[in-house]
Amino acid sequence: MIETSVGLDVTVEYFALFRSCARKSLEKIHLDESAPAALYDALRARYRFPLAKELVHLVVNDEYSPWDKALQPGDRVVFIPPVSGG
Amino acid sequence: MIETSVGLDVTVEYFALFRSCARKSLEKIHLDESAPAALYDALRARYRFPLAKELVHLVVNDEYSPWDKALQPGDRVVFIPPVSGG
Amino acid sequence: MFRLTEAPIEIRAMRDTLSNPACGGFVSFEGRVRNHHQGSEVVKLEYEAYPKLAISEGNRILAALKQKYGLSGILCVHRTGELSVGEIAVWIGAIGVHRRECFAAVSEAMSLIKESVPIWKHEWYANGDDEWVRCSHEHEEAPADQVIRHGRPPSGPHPVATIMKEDGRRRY
Amino acid sequence: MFRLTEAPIEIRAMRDTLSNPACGGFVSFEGRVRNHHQGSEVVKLEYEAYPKLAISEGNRILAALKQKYGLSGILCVHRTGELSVGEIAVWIGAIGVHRRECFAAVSEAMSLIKESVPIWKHEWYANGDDEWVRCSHEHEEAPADQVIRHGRPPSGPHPVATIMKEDGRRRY
Repeated sequence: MIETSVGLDVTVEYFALFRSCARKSLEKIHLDESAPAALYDALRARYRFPLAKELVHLVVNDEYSPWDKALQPGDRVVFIPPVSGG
Repeated sequence: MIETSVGLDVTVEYFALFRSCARKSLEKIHLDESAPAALYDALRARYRFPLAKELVHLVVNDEYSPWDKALQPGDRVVFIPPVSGG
Repeated sequence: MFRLTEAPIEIRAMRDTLSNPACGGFVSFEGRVRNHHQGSEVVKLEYEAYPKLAISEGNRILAALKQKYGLSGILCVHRTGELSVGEIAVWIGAIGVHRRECFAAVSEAMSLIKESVPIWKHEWYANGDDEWVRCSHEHEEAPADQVIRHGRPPSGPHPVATIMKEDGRRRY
Repeated sequence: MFRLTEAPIEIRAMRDTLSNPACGGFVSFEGRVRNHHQGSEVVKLEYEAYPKLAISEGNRILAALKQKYGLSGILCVHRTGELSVGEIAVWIGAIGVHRRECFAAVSEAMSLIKESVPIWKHEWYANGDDEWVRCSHEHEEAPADQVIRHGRPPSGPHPVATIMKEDGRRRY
């Protein structure tokens, strides 16, 4: 067998508004590129997230991360909508 | 009978430091003049109050009063040492 | 709104008094008896109040703060008599729609009560000394807002705060 | 120091955790569920958390404040799951030698937790609508001190506070 994919697999977890939109808490996703922004844009289009990327924070493996971070295979990714605790 | 006194009688109540110095909570005092400052000076000398008048507040009939208020017969007078609640 | 009590302060009862389903914010302060005062071990402590004036002065302060900060409620209870280390000497709570106003009101209430409500602390120390404590142990604090001191004697602003500043914690 | 709980918050247990005979000052804040949100009657309310990040971010905030204000202790508990009107959604308490530091720390803790701890409020209204609440109802507040935001993403300061300022309480 020949592996033609040059992409990577990550796990995406959804909370709050994004969980409501995606109607799931977690899924594995195969990416063709490692940019988190591309992943967000794809999910935003798929699930109609009502938030521009500028309003959202990126968390990778339970830590806040900059948007220019390259995702690695096996990463757990969470997009954080505006919080409202308290 | 001829009343020779031109003074007035007041009640003085003592709290906290002043009660400790005077070793009493209350006494009636006959005054020759109506100035509260004169009363304080007399009590300070008698009971060795360790506080100058400038550190003390005057209360007459349960209300803070200015030191230039003239005392009236029957007034209840309290001198207030610096407070330390809380 | 301002009370004196010889019995231990029951927090739950105080909190329950300040309850309003329209108010999201509740702030409380407890002043607890410490085991030391300027390096001396405290073995006994009593608070003495001039009850009638303490209540009227305390109520004046709380009413002014309630109005100033648009609170739904503000309450203060101060102990009198003998207290043990760790016991609550004073409790202040406020509820309101906005939490910042609650914080400001409770903080300011404590400052003003320490300044002008006729309550005195008498401490006994391990070395046998005792003293009528002259002022708060937090004498480094800035004076509270002057604006609500309208109940003061007509001869001018109440000088207690100024005296505390200058003298710190002198003992008699 | 930062905890999440699905059970009602027990004030007494929290208070008992913050006890130190050397500390005279104790300040606490309770955020209570209100019966309305921008004029709409709230009939149901849930908080959802991202537990692992909420706890690490909450602990980072509290540890920084404890150091900044020289506190003896600071503690925060936040509810998750469904809550009723009047219940405590969040409790923060601090003890220290000086009360001003306690007031400042608790107030700042609440601001920072509202800004950056991943917890979300979901409200259902009497008219049948529901929303993931976008930000605190106290959007008029000044931003909290920037100095302790060192745990933020390396791309720059956490923009949540700024977004809240600009957008107020938009619904999705």
